[in-house]
Amino acid sequence: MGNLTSALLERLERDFDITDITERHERLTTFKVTRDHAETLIRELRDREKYTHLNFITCIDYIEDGVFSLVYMLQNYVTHTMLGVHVDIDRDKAEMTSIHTLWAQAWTYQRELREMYGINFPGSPRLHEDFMLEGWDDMPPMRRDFDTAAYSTEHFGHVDRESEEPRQYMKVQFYPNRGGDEE
Amino acid sequence: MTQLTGHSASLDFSQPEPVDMSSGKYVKLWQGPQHPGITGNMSLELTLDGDEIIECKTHVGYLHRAFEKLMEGRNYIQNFTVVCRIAVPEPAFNEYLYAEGLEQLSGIEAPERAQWIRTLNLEMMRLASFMMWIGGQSGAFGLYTVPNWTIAYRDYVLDLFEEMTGGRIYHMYMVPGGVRFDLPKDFDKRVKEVMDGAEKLLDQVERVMYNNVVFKARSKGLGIITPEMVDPYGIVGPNARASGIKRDLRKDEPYLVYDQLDFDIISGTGADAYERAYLRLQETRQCISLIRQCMDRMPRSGPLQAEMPNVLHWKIPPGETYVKAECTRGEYGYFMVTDGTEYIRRVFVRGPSYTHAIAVMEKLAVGTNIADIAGLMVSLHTYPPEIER
Amino acid sequence: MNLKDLLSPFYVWQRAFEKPYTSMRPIEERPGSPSYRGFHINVADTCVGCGCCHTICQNDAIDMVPVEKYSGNKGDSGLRPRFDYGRCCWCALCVDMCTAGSLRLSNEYIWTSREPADFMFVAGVEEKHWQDNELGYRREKSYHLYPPRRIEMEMLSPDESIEGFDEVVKGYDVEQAKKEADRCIECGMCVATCPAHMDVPDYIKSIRDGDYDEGLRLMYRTNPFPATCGRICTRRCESVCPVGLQGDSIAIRWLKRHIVDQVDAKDYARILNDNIEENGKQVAVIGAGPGGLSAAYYLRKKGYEVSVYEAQDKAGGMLRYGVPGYRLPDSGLDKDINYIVSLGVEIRNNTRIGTDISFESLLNDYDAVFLSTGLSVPSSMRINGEDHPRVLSGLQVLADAASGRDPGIGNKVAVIGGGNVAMDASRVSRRLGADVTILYRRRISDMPADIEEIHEAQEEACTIVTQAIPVEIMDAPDEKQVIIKWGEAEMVQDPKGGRPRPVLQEDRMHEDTYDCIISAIGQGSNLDYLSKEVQEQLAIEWGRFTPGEYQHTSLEKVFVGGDVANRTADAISAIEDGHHAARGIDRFLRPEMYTELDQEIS
Amino acid sequence: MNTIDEILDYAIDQEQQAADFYTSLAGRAEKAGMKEVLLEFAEEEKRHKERLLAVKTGEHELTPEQEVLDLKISDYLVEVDESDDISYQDALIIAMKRERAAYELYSDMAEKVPESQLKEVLAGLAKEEAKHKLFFESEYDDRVLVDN
Repeated sequence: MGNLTSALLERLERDFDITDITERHERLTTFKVTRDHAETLIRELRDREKYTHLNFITCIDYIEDGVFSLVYMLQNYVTHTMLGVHVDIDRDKAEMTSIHTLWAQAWTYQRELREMYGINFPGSPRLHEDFMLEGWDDMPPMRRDFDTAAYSTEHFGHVDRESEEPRQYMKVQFYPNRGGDEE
Repeated sequence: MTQLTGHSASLDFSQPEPVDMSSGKYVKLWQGPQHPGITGNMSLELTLDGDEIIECKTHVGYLHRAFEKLMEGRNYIQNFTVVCRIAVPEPAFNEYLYAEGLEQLSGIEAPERAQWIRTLNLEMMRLASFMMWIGGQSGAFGLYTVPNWTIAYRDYVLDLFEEMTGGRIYHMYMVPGGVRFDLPKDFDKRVKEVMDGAEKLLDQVERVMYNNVVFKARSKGLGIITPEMVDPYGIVGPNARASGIKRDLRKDEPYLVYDQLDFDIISGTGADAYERAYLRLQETRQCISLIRQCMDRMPRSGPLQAEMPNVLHWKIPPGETYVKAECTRGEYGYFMVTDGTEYIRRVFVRGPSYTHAIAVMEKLAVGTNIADIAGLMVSLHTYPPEIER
Repeated sequence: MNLKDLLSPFYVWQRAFEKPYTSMRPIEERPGSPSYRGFHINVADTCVGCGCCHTICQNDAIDMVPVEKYSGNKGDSGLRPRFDYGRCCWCALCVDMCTAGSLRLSNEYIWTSREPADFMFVAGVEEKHWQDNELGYRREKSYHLYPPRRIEMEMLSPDESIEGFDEVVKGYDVEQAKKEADRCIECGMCVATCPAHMDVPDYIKSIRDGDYDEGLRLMYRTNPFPATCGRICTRRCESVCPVGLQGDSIAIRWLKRHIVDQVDAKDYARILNDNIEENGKQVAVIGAGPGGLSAAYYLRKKGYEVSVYEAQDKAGGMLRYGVPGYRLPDSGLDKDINYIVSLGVEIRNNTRIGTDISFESLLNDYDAVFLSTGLSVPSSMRINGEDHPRVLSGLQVLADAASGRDPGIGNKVAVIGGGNVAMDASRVSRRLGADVTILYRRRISDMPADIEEIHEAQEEACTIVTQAIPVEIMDAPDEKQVIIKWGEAEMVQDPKGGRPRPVLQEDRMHEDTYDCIISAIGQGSNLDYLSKEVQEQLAIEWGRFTPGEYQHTSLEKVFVGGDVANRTADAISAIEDGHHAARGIDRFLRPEMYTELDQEIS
Repeated sequence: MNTIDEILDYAIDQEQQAADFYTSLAGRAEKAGMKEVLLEFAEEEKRHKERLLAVKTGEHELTPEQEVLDLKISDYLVEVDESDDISYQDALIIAMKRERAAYELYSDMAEKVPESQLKEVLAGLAKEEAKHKLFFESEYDDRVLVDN
């Protein structure tokens, strides 16, 4: 972690209560910030700290914790370092401040996140237009609890092919009444 | 030219006011999804005032195969065979980044010779991809001879891939931990042959395409990307470099063995379609030089794979990384999250076309003549599959 | 606009007469590159049907299907992969994963058929036009999807080991065991080959997961002697492990031992949680070897009151008196036996049937009787002078060593035989300070002893003289010594086939003097405790029982097992015999419990 | 015993005697499974007899030139008793030794007579007995000398 970044992180810790600061590799550090502080923090990184490039916005579904962890990846072209800003939002009330005024492509990411995870970004342009999916009426498919195999079987049927597992097959063939299954 | 673009208050990202279609003044025209002028299956919803485009909306979804979701249900080695399919014209970058990401997350390091071979592979991929792009750009402006040359010549590069990896398009070669097998016998001779021919071909292409009065007339002044637009729109790669922004991950954040190769970042000044096209021609030549350097400088022998665990129950400790590489279109990246199981928790694939083909395209199309829309599209070098994943 | 720009496009005409890029099929052939990933080739005779290709296939394009030609059991599942070219993506992970090295891809890439079903085929079984292609993708030798080499086991050096009876094998530590367990591909071929059908892949997984409690539970499902088998099992499982086909098989035996090593004996009761519901019936077991105690354990679990009759003063049979402590220390054996005893199995030591109690009285007093009296009588060479006092039996030497008695072997010993008893007797003699020469009538490759035993005997400086046939034993000038006369043998091919036979060369005879000769050429049963009438009712062949289904004999109450009732004569077979007899006895004594089950099966 | 027929009759009688010997031993055998073994030996001897009968009628020819493998197992084994509790090992030793004795008898006789058809027959009979010996010695090698 360069000196520049660690000084910056210290300041962010002080001003924005960022937590979980983790160096992922020599050019990438990630941390967590609360939902309320996120937009201000990102704006400040962009305008004052030269994290001028938005690599992407994405989301990780931590279904077991009931949160979506949004990730804003910001790039500094002077120091050639990146900051991964994590914002945990409630999975049940999935809503986040839109940053479409900060970068021109931000709304596209937000539109995708609305479609794939069902996250709302109030004010984000064309948020409810279909993006990749046309006429999708099921659960947002990138959520962890969406089962692709079950969906496929239900909608497109199942090809009935048979395959044997060697272990089970050999038991039936060679020693049906032995082994440990009986008890 | 300024290096830093920064954000200026004058840029307005707001969406245009809806057009009043009932006025009868305007025409709606769909370009694509199967339009030959478009590289791949996507479509542009164009609103025309006469032959001038006043509004453009990008529609994708024709190629969505849910790779990111599929990968969450397959184990690490199985995904290795999936990732290459995310970008058909440039599968190798996916292979490399997926392998590199896993190696970082699990603390494995690919051996040196494997790193050299990977670099060679990526540069060959760049060459093949640029060859195809040159054909596309030329064809989009109505010059149909050049595509016949370059797309056919690309097949010679694919022949090299076939020998090197066992596959022409989906190489499935850069396995996590290294590369799958060694370069074939006398591979250097065949590489040299193909590179010599490619150089000759590029000279011919320059002569008939770049010096062509029609091409010049149609591409100059088209789709100008100002340096001020670069960061606010997330523009990367040749599209940014043609505006004078000297950024190249191979140089700025060197990966593999790029720090051992001699090359300079190429940048332009014109910022229009011609400039971008010319820059890509130069980069194609640079690419040939890099391939030659790789062949000359790589160690003659050495291990090709790191010691790996049994892939059937390979678990990677919880972690997160973002790895990126400079593909033909700029920053291509894999954001990967592991959670200690045998399956990846999340993969996010960042392709440059995600911004180039949507936010940037929608902006640049406005005010353009309908006849130039295909040329503009190709000059941004967009690959729809990487938008949709 | 300049004139050059206007003219330059016309340059294209220059290329009009160049050779075209395209090739003229079908006049010109264009074969795939030498490492091209084309259509599949499987050498079906080499393939063992382990199913790894099926497991690794991310497209679900490979099914394992029975192929009639391959019905074998020994390391062959009888299944072969069927490829579905509607799903295959030619990634060749199946090739990389193939344990047998039978699978590869050809460089053929053109194939048409009108029949969609043709594109689902069993490679190597159904004829395809590319199956003799030499070119195409193969896994590079240095590239592996699983580590092919075994984690080395730390052992005492030969110099250290002959100093005493300390265990030679040190056992894996947790990290080593995890690494070794990681190599398992979970095909389950070992389960079929293991006489007891232990759940090998499952308990190996428990090592990877660090869940030793689960590992112990899994082992006890089929084997109440894990500490013992973890040390001295003949491990037929390892001989069929597909990982061994192009590398070292998984060290299944050492992994089994590792689990036991990790669990404290006092935690067994909590982990195994064997709740016993008494059923009021009583079973007698004759012989407290692995077979008898295995039967006792599984019967006890089913609620039987079990009494085990043992002629020796300690339980364990051959495991205690025949296997030396440097291979199986008493602590390991006792860990197994103590748990069985803790469940309420009664062992009556020093009680010989036929002498102390009659067999008939057991038949009267118990609801069923299980015989597993083993092979305890050393075979005789039947050569002149064999009754010389300086000729000892291998079994006796081992039993003396196990009981802490001095077998009195002297300093220069000849051991006759090539089985495990011979190796054990030799290595015990080394530990007692003697120079050892092993005389064996055939070649080392013919020796029935475990190959590791042979190597360790050699490392411990036992001299092995092969193709040596003893013909006579004579008095030596010193009465504490003995002379053996032996002749060299030539191996001659048997005209009827089979293994080559040694033929004595009478012109090449030798006479050597030793302090003693240890005869270890095999052992037979002692069935004297059974009356002639009983013997006649039990099916006996070559001195061994030939039991029917569930180890049952034609005597209603009598079940048999162990070395005296099988041809394999190893601990794990005896354990399975005991387990199976327990099933049989339960079916015999409580048939009402099984009627429904059997109906379900049929 | 001067004619070929006489010799053959003698040999046939010897085989019958052997069969009778094993049958009677089987009647007395105490050890489990030995009755079956000895009866099997008796059957084997009867098969030998059948072959010689076939030789006599000319349906089968003796092969005096044939090389027969001699494992020399029985040569160095001790004599054993024909006791009632005979073991399998001892039964095989008795069988091997009987065949060996017969082989030596015919060989000696063949040496003593001058070149003639009779000599041929005696040599042929010796080879027959050598084959019988090999049969039992192979059995001993496989079944008894397992660990040796």
